[in-house]
Amino acid sequence: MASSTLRTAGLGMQFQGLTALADIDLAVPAGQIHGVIGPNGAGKTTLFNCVTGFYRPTTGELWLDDQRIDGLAPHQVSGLGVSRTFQNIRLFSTMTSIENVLVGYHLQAGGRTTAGRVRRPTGNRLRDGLGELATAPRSVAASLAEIAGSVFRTPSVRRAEAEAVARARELLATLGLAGRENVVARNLPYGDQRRLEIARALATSPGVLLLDEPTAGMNPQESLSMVGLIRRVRDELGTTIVLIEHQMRVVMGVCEYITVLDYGRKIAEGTAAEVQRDTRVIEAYLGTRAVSGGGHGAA
Amino acid sequence: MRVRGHRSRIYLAFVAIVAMAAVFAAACGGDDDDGGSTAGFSDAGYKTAGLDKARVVTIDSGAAIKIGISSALSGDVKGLGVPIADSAEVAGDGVTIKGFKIEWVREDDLCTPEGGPAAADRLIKAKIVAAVGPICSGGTRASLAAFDKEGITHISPSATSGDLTSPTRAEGPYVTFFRVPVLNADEAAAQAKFIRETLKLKKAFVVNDTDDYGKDLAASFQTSFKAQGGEIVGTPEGYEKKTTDFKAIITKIKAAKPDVVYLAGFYAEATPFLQQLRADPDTKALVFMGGDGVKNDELLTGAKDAAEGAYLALPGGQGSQFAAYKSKYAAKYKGDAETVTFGAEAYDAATAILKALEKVAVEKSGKLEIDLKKLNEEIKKSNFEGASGVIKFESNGNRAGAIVRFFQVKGGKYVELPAK
Amino acid sequence: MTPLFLASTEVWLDQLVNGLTTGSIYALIALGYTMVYGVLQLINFAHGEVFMLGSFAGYGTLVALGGNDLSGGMVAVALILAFLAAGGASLGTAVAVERVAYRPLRNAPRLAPLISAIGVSVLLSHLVDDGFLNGGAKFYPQIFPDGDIELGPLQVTYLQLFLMGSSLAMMGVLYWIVQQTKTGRAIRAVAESRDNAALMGVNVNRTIVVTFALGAVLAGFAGVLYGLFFSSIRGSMGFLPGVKAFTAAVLGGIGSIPGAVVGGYFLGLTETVGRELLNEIPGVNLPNQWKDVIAFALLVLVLIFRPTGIFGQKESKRA
Amino acid sequence: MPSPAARWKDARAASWDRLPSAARPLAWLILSLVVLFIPFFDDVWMRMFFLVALYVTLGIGLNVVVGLAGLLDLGFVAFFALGAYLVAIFDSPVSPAVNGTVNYWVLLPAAVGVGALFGVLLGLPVLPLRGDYLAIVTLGFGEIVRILLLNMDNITRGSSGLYELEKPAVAGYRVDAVSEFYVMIVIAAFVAWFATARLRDSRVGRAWEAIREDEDVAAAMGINTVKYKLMAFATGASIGALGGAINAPFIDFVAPQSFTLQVSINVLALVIIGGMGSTQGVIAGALILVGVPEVLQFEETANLLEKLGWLRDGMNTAIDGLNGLSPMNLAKLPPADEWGEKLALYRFIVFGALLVAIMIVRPTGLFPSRRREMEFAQTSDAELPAGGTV
Repeated sequence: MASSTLRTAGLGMQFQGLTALADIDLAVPAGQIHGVIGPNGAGKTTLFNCVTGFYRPTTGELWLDDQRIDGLAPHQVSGLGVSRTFQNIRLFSTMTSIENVLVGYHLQAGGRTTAGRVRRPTGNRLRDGLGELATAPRSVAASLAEIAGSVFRTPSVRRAEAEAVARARELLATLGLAGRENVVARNLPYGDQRRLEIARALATSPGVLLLDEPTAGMNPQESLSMVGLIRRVRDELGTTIVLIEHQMRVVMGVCEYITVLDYGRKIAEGTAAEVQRDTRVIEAYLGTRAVSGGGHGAA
Repeated sequence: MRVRGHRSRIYLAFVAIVAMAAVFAAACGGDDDDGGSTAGFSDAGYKTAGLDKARVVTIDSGAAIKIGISSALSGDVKGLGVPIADSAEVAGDGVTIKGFKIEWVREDDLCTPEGGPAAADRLIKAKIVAAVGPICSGGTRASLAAFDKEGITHISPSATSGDLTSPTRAEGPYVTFFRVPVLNADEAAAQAKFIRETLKLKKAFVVNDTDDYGKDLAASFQTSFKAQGGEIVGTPEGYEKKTTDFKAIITKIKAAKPDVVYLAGFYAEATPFLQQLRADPDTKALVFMGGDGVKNDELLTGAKDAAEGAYLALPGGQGSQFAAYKSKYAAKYKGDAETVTFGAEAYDAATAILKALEKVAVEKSGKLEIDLKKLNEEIKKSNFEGASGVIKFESNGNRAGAIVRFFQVKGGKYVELPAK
Repeated sequence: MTPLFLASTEVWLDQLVNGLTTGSIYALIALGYTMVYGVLQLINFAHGEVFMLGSFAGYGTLVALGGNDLSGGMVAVALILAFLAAGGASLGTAVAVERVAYRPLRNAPRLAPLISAIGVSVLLSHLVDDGFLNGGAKFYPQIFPDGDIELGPLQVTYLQLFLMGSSLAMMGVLYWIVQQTKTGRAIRAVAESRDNAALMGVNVNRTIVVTFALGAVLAGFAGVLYGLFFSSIRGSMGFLPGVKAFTAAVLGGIGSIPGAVVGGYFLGLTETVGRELLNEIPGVNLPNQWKDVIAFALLVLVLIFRPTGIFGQKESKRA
Repeated sequence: MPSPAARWKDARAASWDRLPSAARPLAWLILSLVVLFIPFFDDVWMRMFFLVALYVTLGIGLNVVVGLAGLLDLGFVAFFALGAYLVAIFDSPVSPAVNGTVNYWVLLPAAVGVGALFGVLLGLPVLPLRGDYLAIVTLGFGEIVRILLLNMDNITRGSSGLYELEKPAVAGYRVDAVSEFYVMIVIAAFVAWFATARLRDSRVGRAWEAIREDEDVAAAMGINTVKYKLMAFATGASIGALGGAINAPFIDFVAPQSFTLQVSINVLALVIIGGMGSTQGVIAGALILVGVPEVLQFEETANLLEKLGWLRDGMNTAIDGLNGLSPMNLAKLPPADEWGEKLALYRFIVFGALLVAIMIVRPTGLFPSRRREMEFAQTSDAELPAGGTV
């Protein structure tokens, strides 16, 4: 499956005068497991929100392979192959496991319409608006076709649906959720919910997968199996993985390269060993907590 | 959470264009062409009603003759509808037809297009032989066909919209529909004449409610007033029912500097309108003219001093039977019939039905036979002096001969002005 | 010299005063919407009926004290009593409605309390209309002293001055309560986060009731002002001002107290001055009945440019 | 214990293809029964049934918007009006803008299309907004449409309305009777139900539900939320317009008075009272909110209540007893034959009280969709049985 590189250049994000991120340069090569660490409020989740299009960065650029993605809407970013999980699990809680995953398959099941290059907004509202108007007829036709296909359940729709269901089941099985397909998400045990969220993210066939504290709230044993899972995903699918993590054991165990943020700035990067030796990192952490004290994240 | 929005902003331009187009279309809005033909009932019309031949209804001995009343018995227009229904009923007090009692069947038409035919169907199901109502033009329009289909003649005491008796169908007016009130156009013409000739005023400002009645009346008034050499100043301003804030309209009136302000609407809105008009020093003394919807005792009690000096037109005269109606109404409902809008008309509508019944009902071996065709013919031939003057119908079901009386509020009372 | 505008100065100034008076009433009602929304995220659809019942209580008091025969100093006494009665009646209604129709639904799906609120609204308005008034209207006694003040071309009646002045005063008092008192702090804490407020020892249920009560008292006062000024009252009178006030609250940014006030005046002015402005465009001549179209169109436009209203905060991150 | 695969398969049979194909014979049966029973009712009843079926259709449309996509729409009446006016403008001889008439069967699909188009046009500026802003803006749109209809005399004739519409004809036969219109609206309701049920169980429906559950996450999963919200809005709008287009020749008097906010509120209320997302719920809601107030006015109701005279006498005896025991002076009940009339007069008060009562007793509605119920369930980690119908 896909594997993409992710690059940021001078990325900055400000909220009404508050600087949440400043001047972040990041380069994640294809297939790497990349850790982002830092004390609470360092801007890690903000970084994820910028990458996935939830926030529009105030300065800087974002690149996915050779496509610039800052300024794109979240669904467009997702369509290009960036997927994510959330710090506090955000499943579609009244939908069943398989339905959650099928939502992830949304684009695949309907033909990937945003694949390839996506027009970035130029910042000129008039031109962007006209550009959107120009694509409107095609979009309307596609929507109509989609509605008609669903209502009349055409053979192609049936086939796509059956295929999506089959693949969703496979994916759930891969993540150890076989047999839980029809359990409503909110009724799953905590660890399963985490895994389901990853399954849902993987269903979008991402080239880059962003995991926001995947082991938060887990006991050491569960964390260990999560580490194994993350590594397996990368090894088997080749997916580039960026993860935010508080548990140093996890970070050191799985991340091949680490970026350290503090107060919205990058203060260090390197391999686990390099970062651990960095005085600025130790300072940043000692200010708030001990390096090895990890703990259970900030729930 | 997301910072987006260009999509909606470009849309703005689009919305603006659509909105402007809509405003433009409305601003160039033409007048209604409610002219309507004056064609009378046709044979084809009798055929659709099944009244081209005898259509006999039999009443068992001991049973009552049922007459329907379709009126607004709940909701916003209840204040108008219930007294109308009461007024119709008192006409039958003590009346028996060949020994058969009269039973009134009331149904609520809510004064809406949906309620009209539903009430008509319920009345027909209850086996009525004729009906008074519906009371509103919209409800009447929607129920014309329902009554017609069953050959049930109905007389509206209050539906004044011009085109009810000139539908576009090839068969011409519905032969089963008659009405007692003076039409809006006749009332408006009399008002225009009164302003021009009696008050000798030239410039009028028009305010109307946006409902059927108000719009129709206001449009007729403008036509008549201009035809009589008057001038309409400013743009006619409309308001929706239950409006209470007339300040913006009064500002426009002040700017237009009319001699008289003409209001086509109902007392519920006319009361706050007058109060706000009189509260403004610039319009304190402006001449006010209202129509039948405004002339109501509620106006006097509600507006008090603000109503002083207001001129009001009331279509329909007071016939010799008014005293009888008034005493019966007072006895049964403890109210003053003078204050009931369209009360006399309702009384007369019911009387017309009763008189016709008396003529066509035939007793046969203890049962009573009523031919709906003959009943319809007798109603058409009505000619008697009722509570609202002489009741006669034109060839299309409208009332013949329009009398409009004028009143002025003096000392908290309506004082009738002598006819010229 | 050709005048700059088609409408005369008098018209503009008149419309300005008209807009401010209507706007005052919108603002007073809007405060109740915005405060309840702040603490409960509930559109209190019955708020218009709370306003209506306040107006009727004021009416009843004035009539009981002599109605149109009141004069001199008695007018002032009667007015004060009418305001108290209105505030009390509205407060009682709002608290009862909260207890009966909203509190049992505190944790229900979002739309359930909305429907319950609509139910209360229909119930109360028809109870008055069908149950007591038989579809008619009542008219406030005209007891306020006549007369006006002229400021150059601007003419303001005593009643208009009183209406605008007293509304401003009431809003000032409310602002003081919310900003300076312990109760106000509790309200703000609950609005911020019900759970956190509870953790910090705020009695959430009591605070919610107080919020309803404050909004209701303002609505009751607005009801009396409305009656005095516009005269005609009926069971269904709360609906349109209610919708308008809610629009005003959304315009200002729902949940924001200054937003509700500014939204109220803004909407009032839009309906009068705004229409006059549009009529300055050649070929456009919109009569009075278009004012609601203008008001709602404005709402749409404002929300397109500022999706959270004039004073609304940027949507905070949901976590 | 069956293998996971087998369980999955079973669940599929029950839930995935849950509605149309499995329930189709049943649905046809119900439809034919509904049609077969028509001769047993007179026009008074048929009119009530028509109204109920009309509101069922509208409810199914609004259910897509509110129940599936989670968008609170208080301006649904705009689309209902649009459908009615489209037909009326082209089929009324008094229409000032159009001369001649257009075949009804051309106008009906056109109304559906125009409804969808306006759904998109109105939705575009509104749908980036969330929650309650959406509610008030849609409410505003509904009012704008009504006021425009009221004041654009040169197209709509304002409050004078459009009437005497050309009746729809089937192979030369003019649809005229109440029962014939009833058949039309039942078919429309059925079509709307079928289409929305299919949509709900498709990729589109999943996208709607995802948006309802968590809009941000749905977007992060690649769902173009604005596009799908528009699709929901347009689907609902076209069903609303369909209802309007059938209602127009039925009431035969199309005027702005019929398209007030009250209609939007009624439809929303019946959707929520019935239980969001469920079709049985919509039918139950329509029967209660639209049917009951009508039935209260029927003479059969009055007759039935008259037979309850003994109940009144009994209660009055009890009241007498109470009055004797305490200084309270309770009024006695009126004669039973007046109950029907009284109930009819006070039906809006009853309606309001009913809304509150139902919401308090069953906040998820009478027949909540399975999923909505689960949302409300107190269970946390307990595994619910798989599959089931929604």
